Amino acid sequence: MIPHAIAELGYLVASACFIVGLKRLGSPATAPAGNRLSAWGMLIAIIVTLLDAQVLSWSAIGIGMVVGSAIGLWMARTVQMTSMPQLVALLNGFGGAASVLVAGAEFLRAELRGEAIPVETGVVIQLSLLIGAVTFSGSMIAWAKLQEVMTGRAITWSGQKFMTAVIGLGIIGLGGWQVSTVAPLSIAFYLVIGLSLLLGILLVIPIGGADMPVVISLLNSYSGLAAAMTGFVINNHVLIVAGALVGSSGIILTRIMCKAMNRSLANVLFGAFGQGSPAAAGGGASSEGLVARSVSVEDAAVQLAYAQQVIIVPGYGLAVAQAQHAVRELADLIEKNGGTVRYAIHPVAGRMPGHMNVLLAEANVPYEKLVDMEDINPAFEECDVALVIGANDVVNPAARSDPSSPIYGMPILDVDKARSVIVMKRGMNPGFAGIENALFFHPRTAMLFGDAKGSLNALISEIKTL
Amino acid sequence: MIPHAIAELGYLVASACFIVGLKRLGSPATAPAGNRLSAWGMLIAIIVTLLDAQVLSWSAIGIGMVVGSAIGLWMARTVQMTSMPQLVALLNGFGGAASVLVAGAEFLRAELRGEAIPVETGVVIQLSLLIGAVTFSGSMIAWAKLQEVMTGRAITWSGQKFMTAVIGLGIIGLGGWQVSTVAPLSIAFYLVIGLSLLLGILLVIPIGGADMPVVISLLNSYSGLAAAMTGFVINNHVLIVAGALVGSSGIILTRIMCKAMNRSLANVLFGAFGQGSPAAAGGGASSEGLVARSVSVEDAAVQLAYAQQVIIVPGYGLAVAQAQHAVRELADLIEKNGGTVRYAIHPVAGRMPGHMNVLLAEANVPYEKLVDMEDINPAFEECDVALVIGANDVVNPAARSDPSSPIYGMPILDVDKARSVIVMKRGMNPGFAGIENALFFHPRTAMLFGDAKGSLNALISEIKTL
Amino acid sequence: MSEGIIVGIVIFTLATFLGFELIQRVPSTLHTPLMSGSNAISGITIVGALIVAGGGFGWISTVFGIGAVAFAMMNVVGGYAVTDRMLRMFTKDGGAK
Amino acid sequence: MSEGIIVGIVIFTLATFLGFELIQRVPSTLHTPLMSGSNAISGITIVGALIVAGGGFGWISTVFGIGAVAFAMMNVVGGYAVTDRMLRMFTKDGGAK
Amino acid sequence: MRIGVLKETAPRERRVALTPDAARRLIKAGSSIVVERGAGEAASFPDALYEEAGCTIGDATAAESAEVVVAVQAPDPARSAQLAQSAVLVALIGSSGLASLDVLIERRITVLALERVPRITRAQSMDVLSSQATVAGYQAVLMGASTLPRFLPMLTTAAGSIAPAKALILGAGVAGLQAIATARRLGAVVTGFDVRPAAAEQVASLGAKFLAPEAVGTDAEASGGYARELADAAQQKVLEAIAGAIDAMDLVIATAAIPGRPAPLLITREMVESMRPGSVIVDVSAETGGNCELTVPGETVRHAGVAIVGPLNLPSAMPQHASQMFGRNVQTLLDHLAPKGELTLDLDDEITGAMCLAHAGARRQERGT
Amino acid sequence: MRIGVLKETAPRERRVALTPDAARRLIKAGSSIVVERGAGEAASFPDALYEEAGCTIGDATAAESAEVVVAVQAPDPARSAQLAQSAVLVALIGSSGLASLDVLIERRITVLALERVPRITRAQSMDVLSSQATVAGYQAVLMGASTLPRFLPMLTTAAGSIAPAKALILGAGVAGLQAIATARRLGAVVTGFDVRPAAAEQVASLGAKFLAPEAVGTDAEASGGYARELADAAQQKVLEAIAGAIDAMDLVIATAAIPGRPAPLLITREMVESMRPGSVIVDVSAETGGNCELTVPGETVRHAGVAIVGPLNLPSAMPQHASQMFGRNVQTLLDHLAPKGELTLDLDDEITGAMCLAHAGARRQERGT
Ligand SMILES: NC(=O)c1ccc[n+]([C@@H]2O[C@H](COP(=O)([O-])OP(=O)(O)OC[C@H]3O[C@@H](n4cnc5c(N)ncnc54)[C@H](OP(=O)(O)O)[C@@H]3O)[C@@H](O)[C@H]2O)c1
Ligand SMILES: NC(=O)c1ccc[n+]([C@@H]2O[C@H](COP(=O)([O-])OP(=O)(O)OC[C@H]3O[C@@H](n4cnc5c(N)ncnc54)[C@H](OP(=O)(O)O)[C@@H]3O)[C@@H](O)[C@H]2O)c1
Ligand SMILES: NC(=O)c1ccc[n+]([C@@H]2O[C@H](COP(=O)([O-])OP(=O)(O)OC[C@H]3O[C@@H](n4cnc5c(N)ncnc54)[C@H](O)[C@@H]3O)[C@@H](O)[C@H]2O)c1
Ligand SMILES: NC(=O)c1ccc[n+]([C@@H]2O[C@H](COP(=O)([O-])OP(=O)(O)OC[C@H]3O[C@@H](n4cnc5c(N)ncnc54)[C@H](O)[C@@H]3O)[C@@H](O)[C@H]2O)c1
Repeated sequence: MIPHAIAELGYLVASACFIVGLKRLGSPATAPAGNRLSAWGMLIAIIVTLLDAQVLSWSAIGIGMVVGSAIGLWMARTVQMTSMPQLVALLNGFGGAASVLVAGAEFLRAELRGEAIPVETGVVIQLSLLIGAVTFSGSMIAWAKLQEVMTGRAITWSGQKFMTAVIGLGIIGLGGWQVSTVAPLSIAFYLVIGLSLLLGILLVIPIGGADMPVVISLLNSYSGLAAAMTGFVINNHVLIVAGALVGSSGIILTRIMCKAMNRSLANVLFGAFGQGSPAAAGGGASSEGLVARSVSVEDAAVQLAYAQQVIIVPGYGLAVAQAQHAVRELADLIEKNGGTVRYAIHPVAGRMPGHMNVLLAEANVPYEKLVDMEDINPAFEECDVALVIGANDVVNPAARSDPSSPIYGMPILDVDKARSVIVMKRGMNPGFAGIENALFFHPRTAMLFGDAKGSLNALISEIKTL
Repeated sequence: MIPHAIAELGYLVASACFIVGLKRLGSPATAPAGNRLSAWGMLIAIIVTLLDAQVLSWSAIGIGMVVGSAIGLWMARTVQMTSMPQLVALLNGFGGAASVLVAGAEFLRAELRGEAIPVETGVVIQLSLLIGAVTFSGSMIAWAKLQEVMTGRAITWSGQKFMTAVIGLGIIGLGGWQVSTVAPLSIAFYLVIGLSLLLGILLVIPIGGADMPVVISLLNSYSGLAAAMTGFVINNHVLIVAGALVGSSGIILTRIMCKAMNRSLANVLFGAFGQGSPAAAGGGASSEGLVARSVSVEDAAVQLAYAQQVIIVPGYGLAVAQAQHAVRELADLIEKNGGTVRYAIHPVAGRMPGHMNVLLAEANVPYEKLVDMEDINPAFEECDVALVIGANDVVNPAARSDPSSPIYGMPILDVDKARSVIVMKRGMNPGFAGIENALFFHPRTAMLFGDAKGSLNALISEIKTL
Repeated sequence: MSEGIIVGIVIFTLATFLGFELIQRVPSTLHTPLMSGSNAISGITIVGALIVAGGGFGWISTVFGIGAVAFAMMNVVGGYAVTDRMLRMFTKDGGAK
Repeated sequence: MSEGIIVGIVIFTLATFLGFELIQRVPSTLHTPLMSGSNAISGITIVGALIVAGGGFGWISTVFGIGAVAFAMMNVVGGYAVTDRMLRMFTKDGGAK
Repeated sequence: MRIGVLKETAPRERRVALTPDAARRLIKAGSSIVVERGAGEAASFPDALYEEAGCTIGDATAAESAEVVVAVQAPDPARSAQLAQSAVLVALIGSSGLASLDVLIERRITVLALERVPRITRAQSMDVLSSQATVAGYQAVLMGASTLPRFLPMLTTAAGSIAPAKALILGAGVAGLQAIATARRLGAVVTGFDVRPAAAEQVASLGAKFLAPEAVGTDAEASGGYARELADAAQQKVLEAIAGAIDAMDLVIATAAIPGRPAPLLITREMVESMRPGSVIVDVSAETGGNCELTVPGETVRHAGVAIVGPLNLPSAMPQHASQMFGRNVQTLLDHLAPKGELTLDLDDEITGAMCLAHAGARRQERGT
Repeated sequence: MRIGVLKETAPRERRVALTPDAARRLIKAGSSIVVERGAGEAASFPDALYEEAGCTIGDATAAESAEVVVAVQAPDPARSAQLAQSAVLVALIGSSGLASLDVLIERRITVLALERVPRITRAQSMDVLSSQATVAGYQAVLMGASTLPRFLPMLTTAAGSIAPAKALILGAGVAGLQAIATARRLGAVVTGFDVRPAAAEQVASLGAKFLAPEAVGTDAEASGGYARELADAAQQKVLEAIAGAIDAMDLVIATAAIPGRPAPLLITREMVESMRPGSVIVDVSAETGGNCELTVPGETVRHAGVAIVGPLNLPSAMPQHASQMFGRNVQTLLDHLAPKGELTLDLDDEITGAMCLAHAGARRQERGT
């Protein structure tokens, strides 16, 4: 037992650790340190609690901690990188569960002692039950979808919205009832938990696998709220602070993620109902056939900023946009970030022999960076991003594969072999040869629509802010 | 009288207004709205207080409010733009004074009633007296310096530091004494106030007029702290929140301002002792004779970003740095911001006839932007910024003024007629003709040292962030 | 140490962190307005002043209180007014950007 | 409404604002680590869990408590560990920037 | 297959149909090549290089007797008579080659006219018109620039400022576009002109201005991006447009052409007289009659202080690279004709068919369509 | 003052000493000008333009009898004898002019040699060497490019890829730097070479590589940025440096010169033989003997497949602008000689003094120092 004041200050220190730690997690350089700092904060919080709270049954605590830590550590160690998101979902769910249990325990204690539950306590207990439970079941579904325990596709049925609404109202009603009738009501208690669990499931089920990361981030923010509510229940500041932090920063992160996937939060949450938004379509491109996937400038920027090998494929569009200077600037930027950039010059790119040479020479691109088709083609496999700027026919796989195509037999740049492809065009118009280009529908291809010069400048300023 | 809970929530709303308002103040677009919002917050806080606190003597309050508002409004209305900083200093001082008075009142009340002052209350009272008083007297000095009631130059004398230190210790000692002997001690009380006032004076007096804005911003942050401390004294959260906000954001703002004036906070506060830092020298250039004033990239960037008429004067240095593409990029940026850019080409700029033409043509600068000496010279008067990039002899006023100069009689570009001049060079080396250039010591000239290409790229990314 | 103070410290800490985060990069044209804007906020002492002045804890407190109220009020009213003036003129040209 | 709750609300509000400010723009490579990192923080419920479990307010509470502690602990330990793992692999390549 | 490379006999012809490099590729593909002695001299490809590449150097008859005979320009009737029965001749036939055509038919020789390679993306690597037009466009500007008594680029010097020269490029085909690019490189302010609407964007894509003839209409564009002759009304509009701009020009490069027809007349005497003394017109189309009324093919005439250059066979002014590109075209064509090293003539093939003028003693199609 | 403009008589000389534009400025300043009939013809400045500018067109004698006589090149002795007593002659005297010098002295004529304008920033606007060297450097590259059987720029086409041509510029003076700039404009990969250490930075400032001769030492630089002759050891080093690089070059522009001395020998026969067939050397210094051993002034010789061009009077190949710049130089000089329209010869003046070869019947200084 230590004086409560000290404990409070200890908690304050812990909170500070969380705050600073969370901030640091935001940028690559400081992230690892940040994570460690917040871990320290957690340790402090735990120790303080153990010293402060009058622990009677160490055994209980001991069991819980040992078991929990063991399992947690094991999972963290054994999971392979590819299934990280699932794991996060799982852990997140546990967090929610913990909140439910704590709030529940408080409730039951009151019930056991036949104590009344003051209104405000009642409210926060209901809230932490609700949010905690939703977080738990929701996260479990998310996990199941990613782990492919269940189908990753969006599951919808008529009346789904209605059902959700009803359950929501039910919970509110029961909650209200409990709060008003100050005496503990077990039925209400268990029903609220049950319905909340159901609600969580209903909220996540109709969302497609592609959007799961966003959903998880959202649930993560919920689990923060749950913790904060628990904080109110047991009237403990560190819970409130940490919980609120996670809650709000979680929302922000979710928004950022949505932006990066260029879709609105709304259309993540109700995407399954409001079908056909670009990215949603993109998610299901392969299944739904020929729909080109468009990409946001932000995402393209990140891709390029972290790419090691970039090959730029200029075409007539680059000339039309007169974007030769912009493209050079972008290349310089990428190289400043430690990547290497080369230009793949197709013999007939543009509208006159040597068209691309003239342009790039004008922008002072060193000759040795311009590589002929034969020499660059093998390099596409190793390249992280192939950036196709206003080129079309010269990167049309039909020339290789489709004997019926008018350009069949013409040697082309094997852009489609690259790890990822970004194509800059104004629209889906064909090129000189006037034929469709399968490359644009390739799963690894992302279209960055707009005038090449504009897009390039946008990319440049975006990368500079990273 | 309203229930205290409501009052608390009212305060919370006020705090929220301050937070959002302050954030909005940070960017041009949202600033006016932000300021209004935080004003609303203040109104709410005041009303809540009047409703909550059991007001006995409305008259007292009435007098104070009417008088205060009247004077405040009058000052705000009548002051002319040029003396804004003084006014801010003045108002800031009043804020500090208020804190002192409140804390003082609390102290005196206790004394009057012969109550003991609990340790923690004692501490915070002492703190708000100290900080408040320092803010007050410091701000007054700052005001006096800017208003030129007293000399703006740094006033220093031997033993100044020592004196400051002694007084500081004195205050701490007295404070400690008061706190330890729980009963109120008027001597200590008045002494602390007196010494603190003195301390404030001592801290600001040795600082030069040029640095006053930074000092004011620092004092502003102090006044925030003072308010927060007062909050502790009367145990009121809105004071703590608002005070802390101002306190910390004030520190950040101060740092930003220092950065913009490219000098460290330390060398603002002790600049007068540690003489001769670039900007300090800059401040007194004219008085101390030939010292070129160097400028930070940030400042140059702001200048260019908001300039309407920019004339770029390229010279051999531009060629050596091979910065032709960078300069074009910068010009485009300025024009995107609504400025107009022209290039003044001197007949013998560079090392071969047409040297500049070759360079700029390479960077695709449209011919019509290149203006001959005769045609551009009259335009310098109207131009906001003349950007001299690696040119020297061709902008050397000696050619006009100094018959003894080897280049006397050569027509030159009248850069020195421009409203402001930024010169990019690596150092102070002379040009081809091997002679010193008075332009660099011209009061309106600022030197941006470093390789032209580097500086230009720095400028570009800086302007983009504005 | 009283609960009140501790809570105060917690709140103080959070608000301080918040203050650090709120302001990131400000174009120098905004430095002065921002300064005087936040200065106006620090006029929140008015609350304290009102309580003291209105409390009627004997004449000294009241005198002090009145002074405090007056000073604080100047800070508040003057601060907001002048900031508004600066910003209005600023929005004319800088608003473009 | 009890003072405690009010203070709680004040603190909650401030922390929320802080949370909004803390994270500005994050390269997508950091999205997952950041998510799991903050998720680990939400494991703070462990504090509540410990109090409940240790409090010995009858067996139900204790059982619930143990469960809560276990869950929370998984969240905490697992969360931090896995985040650390992600970040370590990340720093290899992305660290350049 | 056995390939024979002839030494060009036509006056001013300095190119060679196969370069050592191209030859090497063919030999690797399984062909054997006889090169007439000194065939590459003028293009600075001495016989030694051919031998290195694995060719055998022989006299005229050796080359003529090959299974496939390649030349830049069709051999004159006398030489044509020397070719082996039912051999294959690959060369530019053009109008000059027509004289030999009967002889060739009578000897049942398969005649593949290089100028008839279809304008399809696939065939671009065999398109000698494109490659040689590229050379022509570049050379034309150099020729104009060195004839011009002025600088092309802008120059601000102690001896006064030199305004950039204004250049007008008539016809924005392959040659025209290359001319635009080269003139811009040299710093001239370039304006392009063409009747094909598509040309506007192409000219702009090289950073040059486009002079739009009002309402010539899309009918100006024929298949393969070629232009067709204009109705008089349209032609009038074109002339007006040019007249309105040409008087301000220092350098005019005229590349307008219509396949199989005489070059369109775009510059009248009046226009020339409206130009400043010292200006220069380079008429790349001189061979097909020229775009300028005053052009004298093969000569430089001066009229009212304006120099009108009528170059013939411009590519030969740059034989080394002209031949290199020509050779690569021929080589890819031969690869196309003999996929696995053995000649297999498929006259239904889109490319071969289009090129074939005569086969098995029969003339295959009317010229100039 | 009365100014007379002579029609050039020297072979190949197409420039004129004053252009209508320059004349107009002088007349505004209060001078009167007589232009010999047809003086500007060759530079495409017909007499009409001069009349517009306010000059009077006269026959030879009219021009010769003027107070100040300006010409590009010094008149031959016969003509010199026609000049008015104690008149002022402004022209390039050079070595060719020396023949006339005695006649001029004997007629007490003040001779101002344009090539002797001091190399000071102030005098740059009168420095005809600079302005004419600028023209020469530009022309030399055009000449080289059109002689070269290759492209200068890199070109990736359906007919194979063309590697950019490699150009070496010897001597990075005014002409050399201009040549570097022009060659780079055309897309060549350019290397510059000079003995003056300062040149390295100047070459780099044009984006070209610099070929540094190891340890020639700073003594290579004389006053006014001119170079001085080298010691044999240094000369050897220079030759080695060039030999090491030249064999890879397609185009060489040689502009190395030393005032008053024969041009330094930089390219030996062996070096030429080490170059690829088809390469081209343009020896701008041909007039002063040439930088290349095989140069024949005024001719283009071919050796081992390499063409060596030895142009004479390059500026005259671009008479219009060459004259415009020349004229501006002369005009500023005359403004300097006659500040307020009236001639006032001040031989102690830094510029006038340096230029004056003969005055009042006396030869003033030894040449070539
Ligand atoms: N090189 C030669 O000598 C030559 C000569 C004649 C013809 N050709 C033919 O031209 C073609 C060259 O292939 P290529 O891939 O270079 O070009 P392309 O196949 O013609 O495709 C160019 C693409 O650029 C896009 N584009 C146009 N303006 C743009 C702008 N401002 N910003 C962004 N995108 C823009 C267009 O799509 P959107 O409209 O949707 O933006 C178009 O699909 C070949 O078919 C070749 O045979 C070549
Ligand atoms: N145009 C011609 O035909 C010709 C020919 C020969 C001589 N000149 C003479 O050259 C001079 C030309 O005048 P100018 O003003 O153009 O050039 P300048 O007077 O020679 O001055 C150039 C300045 O650029 C600075 N500089 C050099 N490298 C730099 C870099 N990388 N980044 C930033 N600054 C750099 C140098 O100062 P730091 O070292 O301190 O950076 C130097 O003071 C005239 O005197 C003219 O007479 C001209
Ligand atoms: N797809 C391919 O493989 C391929 C290859 C090469 C060229 N092309 C295209 O073919 C087109 C023509 O090529 P080309 O240069 O061989 O054509 P060309 O040499 O036959 O004619 C040159 C130019 O003259 C223009 N012209 C004709 N009459 C005119 C008039 N009255 N006024 C003004 N201009 C006139 C034509 O439009 C053409 O652009 C170009 O668009 C080129 O891009 C396509
Ligand atoms: N300040 C001025 O007013 C002004 C005006 C014009 C030129 N200049 C300077 O004068 C200098 C020379 O001008 P220029 O072109 O009339 O000189 P130039 O014509 O006499 O000589 C041309 C170049 O040949 C070089 N050279 C001499 N011997 C050589 C050798 N053995 N090997 C290689 N190179 C050799 C010289 O260094 C010079 O750069 C240049 O630096 C130029 O910038 C100054």
